[in-house]
Formats: sequence, structure tokens, C-alpha cells
Amino acid sequence: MSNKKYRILGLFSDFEEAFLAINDIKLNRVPGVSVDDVRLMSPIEHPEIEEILGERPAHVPKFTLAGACFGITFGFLFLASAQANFLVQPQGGKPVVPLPSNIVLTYEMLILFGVIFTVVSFLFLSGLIGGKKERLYSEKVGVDQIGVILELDDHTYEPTKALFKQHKVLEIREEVIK
Amino acid sequence: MSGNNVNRRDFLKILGWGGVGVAVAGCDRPTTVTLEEGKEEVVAYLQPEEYVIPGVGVWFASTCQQCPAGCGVHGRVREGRVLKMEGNPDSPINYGKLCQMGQAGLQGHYNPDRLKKPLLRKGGALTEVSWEEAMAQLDQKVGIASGLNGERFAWFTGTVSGHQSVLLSAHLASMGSKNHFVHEVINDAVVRAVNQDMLGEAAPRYLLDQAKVVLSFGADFVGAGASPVYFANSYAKFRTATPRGVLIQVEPKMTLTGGSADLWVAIRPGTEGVLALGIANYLTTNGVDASGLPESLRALISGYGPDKVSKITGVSADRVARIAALLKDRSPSLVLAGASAEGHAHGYQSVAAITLLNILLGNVGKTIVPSGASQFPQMEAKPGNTRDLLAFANAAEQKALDVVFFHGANPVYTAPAALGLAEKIKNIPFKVAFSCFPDETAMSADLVLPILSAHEDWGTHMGVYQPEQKSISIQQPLMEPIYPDSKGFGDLLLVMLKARKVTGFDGFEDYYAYLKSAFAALPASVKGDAVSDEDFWGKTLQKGIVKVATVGGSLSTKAIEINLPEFKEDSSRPYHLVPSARLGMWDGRHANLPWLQEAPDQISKVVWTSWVEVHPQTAAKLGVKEGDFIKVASEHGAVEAQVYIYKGVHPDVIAVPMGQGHEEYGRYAKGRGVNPLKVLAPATDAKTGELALYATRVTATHAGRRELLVKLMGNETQLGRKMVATVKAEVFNRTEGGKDVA
Amino acid sequence: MKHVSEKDINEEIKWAQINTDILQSLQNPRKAYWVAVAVCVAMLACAVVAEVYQYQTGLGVADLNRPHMWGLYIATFIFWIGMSHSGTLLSAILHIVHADWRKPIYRFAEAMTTFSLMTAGFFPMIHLGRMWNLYWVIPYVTDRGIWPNFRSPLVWDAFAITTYLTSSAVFLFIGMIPDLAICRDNSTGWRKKLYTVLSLGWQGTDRQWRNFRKTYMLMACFLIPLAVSVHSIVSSDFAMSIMPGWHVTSFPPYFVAGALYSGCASIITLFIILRYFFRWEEYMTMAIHEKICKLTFAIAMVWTYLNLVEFGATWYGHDPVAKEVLISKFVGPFAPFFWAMLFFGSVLPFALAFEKSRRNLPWMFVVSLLLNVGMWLERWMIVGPTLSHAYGPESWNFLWPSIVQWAIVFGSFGWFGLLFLIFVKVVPAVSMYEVKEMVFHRRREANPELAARFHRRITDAQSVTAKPGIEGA
Amino acid sequence: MSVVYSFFSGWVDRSGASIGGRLPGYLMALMGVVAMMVLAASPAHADVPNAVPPKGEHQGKHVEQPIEFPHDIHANVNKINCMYCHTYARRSKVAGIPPTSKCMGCHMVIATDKPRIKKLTEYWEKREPPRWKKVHDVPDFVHFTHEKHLKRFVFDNQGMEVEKVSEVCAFCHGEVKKMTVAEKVKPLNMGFCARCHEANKGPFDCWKCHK
Amino acid sequence: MSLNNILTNWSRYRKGAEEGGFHEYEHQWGMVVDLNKCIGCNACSVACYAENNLPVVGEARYAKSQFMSWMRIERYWDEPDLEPYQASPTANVDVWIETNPPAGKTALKPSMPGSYAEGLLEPGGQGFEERVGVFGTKGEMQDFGASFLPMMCQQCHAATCEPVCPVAATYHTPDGLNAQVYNRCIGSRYCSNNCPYRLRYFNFWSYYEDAWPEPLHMQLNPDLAVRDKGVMEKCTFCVQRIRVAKDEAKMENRKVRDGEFATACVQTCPTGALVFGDLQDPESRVSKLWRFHQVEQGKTKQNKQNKELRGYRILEGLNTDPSVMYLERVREV
Repeated sequence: MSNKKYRILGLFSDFEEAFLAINDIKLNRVPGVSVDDVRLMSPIEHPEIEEILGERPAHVPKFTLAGACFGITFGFLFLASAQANFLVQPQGGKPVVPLPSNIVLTYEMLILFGVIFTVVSFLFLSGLIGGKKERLYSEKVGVDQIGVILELDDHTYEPTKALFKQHKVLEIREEVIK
Repeated sequence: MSGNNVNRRDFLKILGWGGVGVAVAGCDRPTTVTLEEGKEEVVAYLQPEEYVIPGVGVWFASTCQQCPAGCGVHGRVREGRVLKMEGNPDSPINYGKLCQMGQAGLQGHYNPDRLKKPLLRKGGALTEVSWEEAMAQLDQKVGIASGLNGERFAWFTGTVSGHQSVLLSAHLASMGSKNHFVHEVINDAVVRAVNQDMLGEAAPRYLLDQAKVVLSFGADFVGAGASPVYFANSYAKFRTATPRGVLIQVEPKMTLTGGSADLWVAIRPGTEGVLALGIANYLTTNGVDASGLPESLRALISGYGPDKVSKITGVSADRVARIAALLKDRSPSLVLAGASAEGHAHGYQSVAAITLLNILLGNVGKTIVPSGASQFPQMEAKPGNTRDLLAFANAAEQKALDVVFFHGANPVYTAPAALGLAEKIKNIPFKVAFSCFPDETAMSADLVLPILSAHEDWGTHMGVYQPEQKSISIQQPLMEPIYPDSKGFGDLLLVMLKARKVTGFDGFEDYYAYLKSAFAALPASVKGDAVSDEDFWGKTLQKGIVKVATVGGSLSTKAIEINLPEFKEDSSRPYHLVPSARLGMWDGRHANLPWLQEAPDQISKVVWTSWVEVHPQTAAKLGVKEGDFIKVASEHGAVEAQVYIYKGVHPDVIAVPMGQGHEEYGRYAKGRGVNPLKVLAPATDAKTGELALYATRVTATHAGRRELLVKLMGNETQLGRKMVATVKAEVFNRTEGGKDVA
Repeated sequence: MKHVSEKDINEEIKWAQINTDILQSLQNPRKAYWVAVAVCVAMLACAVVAEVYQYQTGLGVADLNRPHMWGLYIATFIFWIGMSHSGTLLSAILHIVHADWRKPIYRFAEAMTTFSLMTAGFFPMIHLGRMWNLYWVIPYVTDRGIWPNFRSPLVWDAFAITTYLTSSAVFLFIGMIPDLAICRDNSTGWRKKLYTVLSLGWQGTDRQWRNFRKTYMLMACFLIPLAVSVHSIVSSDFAMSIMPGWHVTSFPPYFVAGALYSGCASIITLFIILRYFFRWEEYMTMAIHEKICKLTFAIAMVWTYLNLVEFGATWYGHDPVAKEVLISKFVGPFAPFFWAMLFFGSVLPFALAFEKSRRNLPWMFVVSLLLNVGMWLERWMIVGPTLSHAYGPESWNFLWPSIVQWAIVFGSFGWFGLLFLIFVKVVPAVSMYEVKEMVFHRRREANPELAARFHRRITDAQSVTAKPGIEGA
Repeated sequence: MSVVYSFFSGWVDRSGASIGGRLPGYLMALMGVVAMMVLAASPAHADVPNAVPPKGEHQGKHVEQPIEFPHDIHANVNKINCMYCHTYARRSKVAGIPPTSKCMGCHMVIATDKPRIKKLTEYWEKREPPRWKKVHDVPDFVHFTHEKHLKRFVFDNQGMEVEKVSEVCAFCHGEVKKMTVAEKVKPLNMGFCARCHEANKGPFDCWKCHK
Repeated sequence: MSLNNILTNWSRYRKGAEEGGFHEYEHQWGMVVDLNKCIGCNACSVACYAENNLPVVGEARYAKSQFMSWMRIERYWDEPDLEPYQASPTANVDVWIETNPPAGKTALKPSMPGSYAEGLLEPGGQGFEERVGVFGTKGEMQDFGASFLPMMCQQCHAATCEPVCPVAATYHTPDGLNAQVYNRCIGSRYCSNNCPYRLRYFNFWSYYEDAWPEPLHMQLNPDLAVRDKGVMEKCTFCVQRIRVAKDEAKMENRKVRDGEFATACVQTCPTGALVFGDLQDPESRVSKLWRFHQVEQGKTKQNKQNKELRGYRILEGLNTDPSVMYLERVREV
């Protein structure tokens, strides 16, 4: 038996069936195929699938927090140092570093950097920038079908296909990786 | 180094302005931020005087020529340009202060509409000619060869004084003429006549600061009066004295002085004399000794009881009594008469009645003191009047004049239309205007000679009102002539004198040389501690004034007969026209100065235009609102201007300010506003022959148009905000009386 | 109009149908579109001509004057800033509270946010005397050692607007990515290239969706306080000053309420326009329309209340000058505009309160426009009367804005319209994926047995004995 | 080239030319916060005690003057003090171009056969000063005072010899004594002024210079 | 240097916070305007035009209130019988303009005694309501003449214009002046909006283009810039004169002497109603006057020992802390 590796994409129009298929994988109906390897492609977001797939990590909030913290510290320090170095402003008997206005501006900086960090981290973490794209893609995912992607070897290739068919897969696309 | 400090005049060691090649440094213009090398030029002096330092201002003393008051000024000169005028602290007239007209003298000097070349009327139009041609023309008409009969020659000037006056008189003498018309619209000729008759001196001095109460019948002494800055200064002393002086102003239209009065009384025009007699009546019936007065006068006074006076003048009897009581209580007082009292057919009588109050109250000798004459009477100011204008119009009508020289007066503008002067002067074959500006008179002249501005010329002046210390004020150039083709008035006089081959003047190269020698010839008493003539001349230029001694002077009190006519209403023309004078526009001579056009009128706060002051009651009657155009028509013409409504005019009065309505006079003045003088009736004061400025009756009708009246104040009351707070005089006397705080 | 459906959306709609319906808006434009573009360009041209004239001549041509240093530019600036708040309301606030009826309409609202901010941003520039020096407001390091004055509310404005514009533009874009991918999949030629670039290679994988969901929620959380702070800061341009009628404590909430109000009103306008022109009755349903109208009415009442609070506080307050300003609004030269504002802002919204009136879309179109007129007047009534009647009686004045000001204000609507017209042809104005989500969830809600069956089958699958491999197949 | 950061001045290299002032604000400020502690102490100028000369270079262009005045001959060869001709510098805000009479004071007798002097004599005889082109110019809203700067750096400066005034002049005008007609070799912009004012503890009131 | 700046400025900040503001003034130029002496003659205003290169704007622009008079004389009429605000029921723009300015109708009394507005609104001053005195009658509107009020920049120490400028083009100098730096101004006009006295003037046009036709431009003062369109300007207390005087004093190693120089308006005032000087110099005329009238800086409401003294500052209740003290007008009533 040759040791080929395959990647298959099963397209389901019935979401229920697709989830059941994944559920079956989760239940180890196909030995050697772990539910952790399942990748989904869907037209909409399916939070409920996490029940089956399990919690997968999303690290965006951490970056958001980092951005907000950076915004707050940088914002205040930047303002304060700019004000303290503004050689004209301090002359009039008013506070050099006025807290009320700096709070307002620091707040804006907090949000700005929070947003920027969030978005940038999203673009990287979701693979939109720098990430590898799925080479198997069907435009139907953009319409109403759900795609399940699995990377298989010779042992699991056929059973998985069978599983998909059992769950009324509409179409299976595949490619040989190696 | 120096700059703004007028106390550092010791810096001006060498004065005068001879032979310096002056480069006019470029001005700072904002958009051209030229940083690139070689874009701008910088020109050094060729051979500067020691005190000329680029970038440092130097102050030169001179004399203000904006009105006849003759204030001493300092001009700040930098890089050959005169930049700013300040008062000369050594001047006994203005003590280092200056009014807005003096400040704006600069704009006359730098005026973009100044005449640049002589103009000669050729084929009906004035065309530019060379000085040679102009002088040849002049020589042809008035030279010895012309055979001009001196009696058919006249000078028509404004107030002249100093050496110009001397030269002018010499010129008249050389022509064999006595025709010198001296014309000023804003004058006190009637008061002078009354003073001459009752006090024995035409222009006694008024010690405003000595008076505890001043009752002014329309005398706008801090405004358009004889010497605004001098009296403003006295006013400050009067107001801060202990106890604080009280000012009561009685007039038909609120003047600038009236605006500062403690009590402003609106009076029916022409009844000032009645009010004065009413006050006299109160005084005599309340224990003031009137025994010195002739019986006829006492009878007259007793005839003006409170009710009658109140009925005629429109001032309540109670108020008359209180004013009189105040005058009686607080002595010494001072009673002044001004334009609104003078300007009637019975102006002389009214002023006499007013002056009588001074005699009754014993003010003569206390607040009215003899002025005397200066030791150089030939240099004293010849005060102008309007009688000369009428006489001139008459002479022109009779074709009695062949040649007239105009200087410092603009009769074509100031003469009422009823006089028909613009037509009548066409009877004069040759009219010469010595003028800086294309004013109405210059434009109707046959030869216009551009003269140097007041800041370019030499001269000497004596103010028309001389305080205790009499002085001659020197006028020296603050700048090289902007237009080289203009000549000094003194120089021209000298040239004409030389042309007439008058002895004594041929030795002088120019007017400067003449002045210098004239100063050298002054008596030693005037020269003070100067060691030489040159030293005296230097010191004179540095100080700007020469103090001269007073000769003689005494006052007598002579009550004259007063004959006030019955006050008559004129139902066909229900309103009195008040052509009010304003400090700023003066008689219209400053209408070409943009600063003064843009400086709001002190009372109405209107800018750039004429307006008609109307009492709210009258406005309601006429159905007009602020900004409506109203047509003010006399028998002799009509003017249309926008209405300004306030309570500072008598309900029977329509006040139109003088100064606008020029038909010529450059871009800032031409075609702006209206000239109330044009619609005046040519009535005169019966005694003096002065034009009765306030005697015109008019109708007023809504002209149907309406525009925004351009003025400063958005809302004219304080709306309860503490903008200007007011305290009672008693509080002032209690807290600050007698204290010299700072 | 008859009752179309009481459902927010027909959950039985086919998903492919959704794609087709929405994507048809991106087809080559019809003639009416080009007419609309031409009108907008013409309006914009007015503004450009006026602005060039003003730029070269000075602000005098705007007839601004000494008491009226600020005029329609600032009023319109606040108006546009205010309008931007609707997008945030729909996309962020309603997202957080899981009001899923927002889904068919939030996209254009969010676009409106961005575009109105882009319009608003012009006004401070136009308003400046020397706009070529605008960059001095930005704190950049220079060897001259000078900085902006961070105390100035105008600098706060600059910070706030920059932040808000960045955030809302990013938010709009992020939310659009899945739809852009659909566009990519359904287009050819240059459009394909464009959408390929824009969609950043979105494939709808679970990783992308997972991060997307987090990001979207976090952004929404940021945007809500941001939107509130932005309009509070704009209000502090006035509230921080010493002027009577501006120095008002209730200004920040008042401004925010006004902002939401005008935003909602313009959503109604655009809702009706889009529904009509793109025939999106299936998506922009009457039920949703009802909801926005009710929401708008509620906000209108909040706004009215805050108005009354302001009047009351001034009337019974300590500051007689502020009271004068208030009275001058009631009876002064601005009175017609003031009462028009109150009518449009507080009385007219009752048209939204009645079902019969609400369901008349042409009428609602007019009403929503008038509500916005009212809100624009509100901004003018904030700026104008205070300047006309401040402390110094000398400076009391009334000045009618010149044609230049009007032209620029007028043109700004053209600019906004142009941006919006481009938007509806370039990106789907209705979020396809979210409509699908909505349909999906609604369907499951409508048919509880579906969910039950699904769970049953999951349980069944687990109960089957685990067997390695599946025979057959 | 060692690059230092002064928070006030932005990134400057040792020659003082600002190299980083135009970078994005946030980035610069971020670096600024970190680099604030790293400050370069400039050594005092050798010839002028108690003074830190301003830093900055400018590539001036040659300006065609009516007479190609040789500063090098006057100031360098003949060692004439700058203030001999620019005599107003110590008394006025402007240094002033010397009046033509001052030139003629010497050149009535000295070097009268040189073409440039002949040209000068021509001007003198026409009684017309040459129209020089301005080389060192600041915008009209900048009011620079020579007087005060000379007081600070020359007359009130302990240990400063007046003979060496050209070193002080060179702060802003460069080594004029090595030029014929003057060329602008310093930027004379606000940054240039401000850096010098900071280094020499000059006043920092805007209204000192801008009115 | 930078760190040094930050540390000193922080220490200043601390000090400032505790003591109500850090002040390190070399001078505090101040003014006294005696309304008893002021006759409203406008000389000061024209002197200001001459000194400070103020453009003449012409009638059309004046009509739009776009004039540039740094020193203006306001003139108010007494209004003894202020009635409650009543506007025409047919109030509209025209009616307002017609009826309002000549007969201002507002007289709202502060509704709560002790509020800050109490000091702000004091109609008439001390005891001016009872006007039956030596003149007998209850005052008619114009009986007491006009109230003239010269208004120049009040050079407030707690200036409302300063904190709002986005680019710090207006700031407080060590001389205690409100500076306006033209070349820094970007023309946001917030400062003028926030000035309760409305004493800031904006260059709505390039006035210089037609205000000084040749040769009028030769009068322009080279000591200060001519302003182009788009910048705010205002009275500077003749900063160019201050500069010269301070420079001169410094060249002679002394302090500026009182009376050594004055602003253009003060120097020309015919009645001497204006006094200018250094409030930090206890011997200066202004200091003496301020002391005598028991007006102190840094107060919202003066706590005078003698309530009858005339000194007050305009709209003092707004806590702008102006450097110009006015002395109340005096009338014999």
C-alpha cells in the first residue's frame, strides 16, 4: 500500500448531517481520524459546533488587553512628556500636566490601540494575513453548504468517505497531498 | 535705545532734516514670507545722521494741523517714515496727549488721494501741469505785471497763525488788498463778540478746573470745541477735584460733552437765553445780589418766571430751580455758551443772557480770567467765522473779486446750498487752491497747487485757544515729501512775496531759512538760556514750542441790553435741524481719513456714513425705525439719511452730523453720507452777521427705504450686567476726595 | 400598505436566494443610479466651488463675524458626527444585546457611520481660518519644541474623531469580509480581483469564524463607549466653554441622545430608499421597520426629555445670562428655527408612535427627513443663539449665514450621498452571512422540533456501540 | 555619525541636523519616551565661552550683489571687526548695512583703482546707495534682535573678547570671513533658533520673537 | 533638557495644584480705566489703529461686524426702568433687530442671591436706583449722559481663551499677558467664542490687501507683523512697546521704571483716564490704584473693606481674573 496522504472536502447541504458526521468522527467511528483534525468551512458562524468540536483557542482577547494597556500607558506618558517638554505652555500658572484633559485623551488612546491590536491580531490569528489558505474550497460554502475538511491517509481515506456518504454528503473533493 | 519713550528727547541732539538720502524701507507684508536669499532688497543710507539708527525710532517735535487748536506733537520716525503721532508733553495746550484727529493726521499725510502735481484748468478740465507752467500762470494773473487791483484780490483761508499768518498778511499788503476771509464752520465768533462787549476781552480763559459747577449751553468743549485736548485735560481735573465738579449740559442734541454730563437737559433750540434768564430769575429772587445790573435788565429777568421759562424751553420749572440752586450753592461756577446757543438769529442775545449768569454768579475773575495778548500779536491765530463766508459769497456774487487764493478752507463744501456759492464763485475769473487734497474747492479752482502735508512742511503756529502759558509751536518736517512735486505753503508764500518784490524777504532761500532767521530775531526774553541763535533754534526744534509772554489782559463786567425774541413755532416745518459737529469729522475736513471714518461716532456709534438723530417720540410720530431712510427737507434743499433713534435729542429736533456728503475729496470721503450744511437756511445772527447754523426749520418724512445702520453697538443697554457701574458723587467725594491716589 | 408579515424575516427563505437577492444590488447600475450620482456630484460641486472661493478669499465670504465666529460649519459638523452614531447603535449595541433583527440593516447603518464621519471630518477643516496648517493639531515631534494644546476640546475632537473613524471603518470592514468572499466567489474580471484583495482570502473556516466572533464582539464593546465618548467630547467643545447656553452640564447625554436620534432617523430614510430601489422587501421587512421606528420614537422622547431638562435647569438656574439666551431662543431672531426644531424633534416623532402612520412608508420617508432637518436645526440652535446673545451687550448681533456656508452644507450631503452610492454598488448593503445566520436561528427557534431532533440524533449516535470502521460503503 | 535623541529637538546627528523630526508622531514619541534619558551634552564652543553654538546647516545659494563685496579681504585679511561696518548690530535690532559714507571713508584713498571700488565711487558720486540683496532673511513675523544677542554672547559674556565677535556672528551667519559676498549657510528656521535657545538657556516666550 | 524639563515641570505642577496655579511672573502689566474721567472721545481707539497696524475694513465689512478695532469704546445708555423681557408675539428676525438693540428689554435679576451671577449682574452699581437727588427728577434715560466703556483685551490671568486654543497659539507670557501668536494660529476661532468680552478679532479677509493703498502702507509699524487672513488677533498691551522698554532696561541692567513707557491708548488719552503699569511693582501707579480700590487679582468676588470704593473688574463673577480694573463712573444724582 502506498503511503499517500489525501485531503478531502466534504460538502453538506444539511448542517445537521454534517454535524452528525463530525460527531461520528468524534465518536471515533473512523479510527485514526481525530475530531481535532476536523476543519470546517461554513457560510455562517456555528457556535453550537463547539459542543462537538470542543473549545478551540482564540487568542484575540489577549491582544486586545495588551493593546488597551499599551494605549493607556503610552497615551498618558506621551501626553505628559509632550506637555512637560512644551516650553511655552507652562508659563501661565496652570498645571503643566492637566489630568482632566489627559484622562479624556488617554481614554481615546486606550480605545484606539485596543481596536488596532484587536484587528491586527484577528487578521493574523485567523490566518487572513500570513496564514495558509485552504486549497480545497468550494464557492458553495459561500452559499448554503457546509464543508468538512480532513487530512487522511490510506487507512482512513475510504472509511471517511463512507462516513460522509452515510451522512448524505453532496460532493467530495479531494486532493493528494503527498 | 529709544523707541517709545517720549522722555528721552535729549536723544534728539541734532534736528532738522537736511540732505539725508532717505530710503523707505519695505513694509512688512504678511503673505510674502520671503526667506529665499536675494528676494528682498536692503538699501542702506548714503550718509546718515548720527542719530539715525535703522530699526530704532526717533521722535521729532512738531505741531498738529488737524484743527485750529495747535497741539504740540511728537512724530515717531523710523527708516525715514513717520509712523506714529503722540502729544508733546512740553506743550501747554495738550500736555502730551492727543485726540483722534491728531492721531489720524498721519493718514492725511500718507493719503492715497493727495494731489501730486499742480493742476490747471484748461478748457474746463483740470489737467496736470508742471510747476513752471503753474507758477507762470500765477505770475501772469497776480504778478506785478498783471496790474491786478488789490481790492479785487482775496485770500480765503481757515484759521491761520504763526509765520504763515505773517507772510500771508505781508502778501495781502503787497497786493494792496484787505480781503482776508477767514472761515471756520466750527467757531465761537458769537461768544467772542459777546465777551468783547460784556467782559472786555473776546477770548478770556476759562478755568474749568477751578469751577465747582459748569453749566454749559451747548458748549462742546471736550468735543468739537476750541481746544479739545486742552479742555479734556481740564475736564479730568475738574472731575477729580474735591468736591468733584458737576457738569450740567443744556442743549438740543447730545454732544460728546453732553454724554459725560451729570445732568443732560434737552432744550428747545433757540431758547437757551430764556433758560439763562430763568435761572437768573431764580438767583435774583433767592438772594443773589443783582443790584449791579441795569434796571432794564432786572426788569427783563423778573419777567422770566419759572412757569414762563418752563413753557418756552420745555425744561421743567423744578429742574430749572434745582440747577439754579446748585449754581448758587457751589461757587465758583462757570457758565459756558456754545454752538447751539450761538446758532440762531438771536444768538448774540442768548449768549449775552448766558454770560450774564457768569456776572451774576460772580464767576468773572474766578473761573473766567483775562487772557491778554501774546507778545507777538501778529502771530496769533486769526479765528475763523462764518460771516466771512457770507461776505465772500456776496463779493463773488457782485463780481468784486478777480483772483482768490484758497488755503485751509473748503467753502464750496461748507457753504449752505442756499448761498449758491458753487455758482457764485464762477464769477471769480481766477481761483487758486493751495491744497493737499482734491476737495470741492480745489476741484472748482482754476489752479491747484499741491502743497506739502502738515508732516512734511515747516511752519509755526499758535493755538486758537491759548492757556495761561502762551506759546508758539513749531512745525517741522517729520519726513521727506512723499510727492516731490508738492511745495511747502510757506515756501510758496515766500516765492510770491519775492515775485511781488516785497522788501525784507528776498534774502531767504526758502521758508526754512526765513523761519530760522525769524527765530534768531526773537527777543532775548523768549530765548531763555540759549547761548546762541543756533542753540536756540536747536532747542526750539527739540522742544517743539517756544513759550512767550503775555501782554495786558483785564476783564470788566458790563451788562448789556438783552432782547430775546418770542419763541415761534413753525407748523409747516415742525422740526429744528441741528447740524451737529463731531470730534473726528470736524467740519468735514477729516472725511478722507479712513481711521476717522471707521472710528464710531462717540454718541451714536455709527461709522462710515451720515445718520439722522431722532427722538423716540418723534420717530413714533414719523413711523420710522432705526435704519429707515428719512428725508429732512428745509426750504433750501433736502438730505436723506438713515435714522438713529435715541433720547439724546429734543423731540422737536432732527440732528444730522456734519462731515460727510462730500462730492469730491478722495475715495474715502466722496459720495458718502450727506452734508447737513447744504440744507441750511442762510439766516444770520442779527448782531454779528454770523451764519445761524441752528436756525433752520425742516420737515421730516419717511423716505421708504431701509438698510442696516452700520454701527458698533449691538445692544445699547447694559442689560443688567455690570459693564459700566455708576456711583454717586457723594460717595466719590467721601472715598477719594482730596486723596492723591496715584 | 398591507401587512406583509409580522415576522422579522421569512425563515424559510432559501440561502441561495439570499445571495442572489443581495448580490443583484452589485450588478451594473441602472439609469436612476447614474441620475443619483449626477445629482450628488452636482451638489458636491457647489460645495467645492464655494470652498475654493472661501479658501482663496477668507472666511469673510461665509459672513461669519465677531460674535458669530462659528456658524453652520460647526453645526453641520456636529450633525454629521451625530449621524454616525446610528451605525454604532445598530451594529454594536444591538449586537451585544443579541437583537438579531438588526442583521439585515446594520451594514448600511455602519457604512453610514463611516461616511458621515468622513463628511464630518471635512467641516473642522473648512471651518479653519488657515486650514493648510491643520496638521498642527496633530502631536508630532518637531525640533521647534511646540505641541498642540492638549487642554483644548478641539484637540480632543481631533483625537476622538480619528479614533472613531479608524475604529468604525475597521469595524465595517471586518464585518464585511465574509460577504466580500461571497462577492469574490460570484464575480469575474476586475471585480474578482478587487474582491479577492478585499476579502483577504476569507474561506469561512472554523478558525476564521471563531476569531471573527471574538473580534467582532470585542470591537462592539470598544465602539459603544467610544461612540458615547466621541459625542461627549464634541459636546465639550461647548460645555467646556464659559458661554451662556453652552456651559451646560447635561450637554454630553443631550448630544449623545441627539446623535442616536438623528442616526436612527437617517436609517429610516435609507432603509426606505434601499428597500424600494433594490426591492429588498424580503429582508428589510415591515417588522424591522416597525422596530426601528419604535426605537427612534423612544430616543426622540429621551431627547425631548433632555431638552426639557436643559430648559428647566437654565430657567430655574442661577445664570441669568444663560436664561436670556434661552429666552432669545424662544422669542428672538432664531425663534422660528427653534420652534421648528422642537416641532420636528419632539412633536413629529409621534408619527412614529402610531402603527397606521408607521406603516405608510412614503410618509415615513418624509417624516424621517424632517426629523433630520429638526436635528440639524438643533445643532444650529446650539451654536447660533449663544453667540448672538452672550455676555457683552455690545456684541449682540444676528447674522444670516451667507450662500457660501449654505453651499458647503448643501454640498456635504452630496458628498455623503456619493459615498453611499458607491458603497451600495461596491459592497453588499445587506449582510448576507448575517441574514443567513438570522434565518438559521429563526428557523430553529420557529421549529423547536428541529433542534430536538438534532440532539436526539447526537444522543443516538453516542448510544450506538462504538464499532471500528463502517462496513459497506 | 552618532545619532542622539533629544526629546525637544527630535533626532539629531552630531552636526545638529534634524534627521527625524518628520517621522510619524506616535512612533517618534514612543521612541522619545524611551530615549528621553539619553541626552547629549554639547561641549562649549572653543572660541566663545559660555555658549553652545546653534547647530544646523543650510546649502545657501550665491546671490548676485550690485558690488561683489569681499568679506574675506575685509574680515579675514585685514582683520576688521564685524561691528566696525555693521555698527548698528550692538545698538539696534538690525545689524544694518553700512552707509555708503562709511565705505567711502576708507575707499577715498584705499584701493581706488580696483573695479569694485570704482563702482562704489560711482554710486557715491550719484548720491545713491547700492541696492543690496538681502541674504539672511527671516519671515516678517519674526523679530530677531542683534542687540540682545550680542549683549548675551559678547558684551556680557565673561571671558569673551570683543575682537572675536566674528565667532559669535558665525553662529548664525557662518564663516563669513571666508566668503566674498555673504551666503546663507545656516537654516535660520525656528528649529535652529529653538535649539540654540534651549542649549544656551535663552528665553522661551513666543512673544519674544513673534508679534 | 528633556528630563530636566519634565522633572521641573512636574514639580511646578505639584506646586501649582496646591497653591491655585503656578506663577513666575517677571512683570504683570495691568491697567486702570477711570470711567469718571473717560469722555468716550475715541482717541485711544484711533491711536491703537495707528500703533498696531489695524486695518480699516470699510463700511460693508463693518456692517457685518467684521471690524478689527482692538480698542473699542462701548457706549451704553442708562436704563432705569428695566422691564422684564417681553418680546413681540410676532417675534421674527426683523422685529428682533428692530426692537431689541435700541430698547433692550432684558433685566433678569439673579434668581439666587449668593450665586456667582450675583457679582456678575449688578445693575447700575451702588445705590443708583434712587435717583431723586439734587436734580430732582427721576432720571430719564439720557439724563445722566452716556456710559462710555473703553474695552481692550482684559489680559485675564485665568483667561478663558487660552485653554481652548488647539495649537497653543494663545498662552500666558511671563509678563502676565495673554499672548496671541499670529504665525501659530490656525484660525479655529474657539478663543474668540470663549471670550466673554468678545475682544478677539479675526482676520476674516486679507484686509491688508486693500486697507493700505499706497502710500498709506508706509505708515505701517514695522515692529509688529501685518496679519493675513485666517488668524485671530487682539490687543497685546502694545507688546512691541513693552519689548522695547524691557530691552532698553535690560541693556542698562535695570528694571523697567513706572511710567517709562505706556501703551498707545494710555499715552494718548486726553483725560488721562487710562493708567498703565506693572502690578508687580508696588510703587507703580497702577499698583497704588489697585491697592487703594482694594481690588485684588485672583478673586471672583472682591472682599472690599470699604464697599464704596469704585474699583471693579468687568464680569468678574466669571472668574476670568482680568488685569484691567475699571473705576466706576460717577454721577451727581
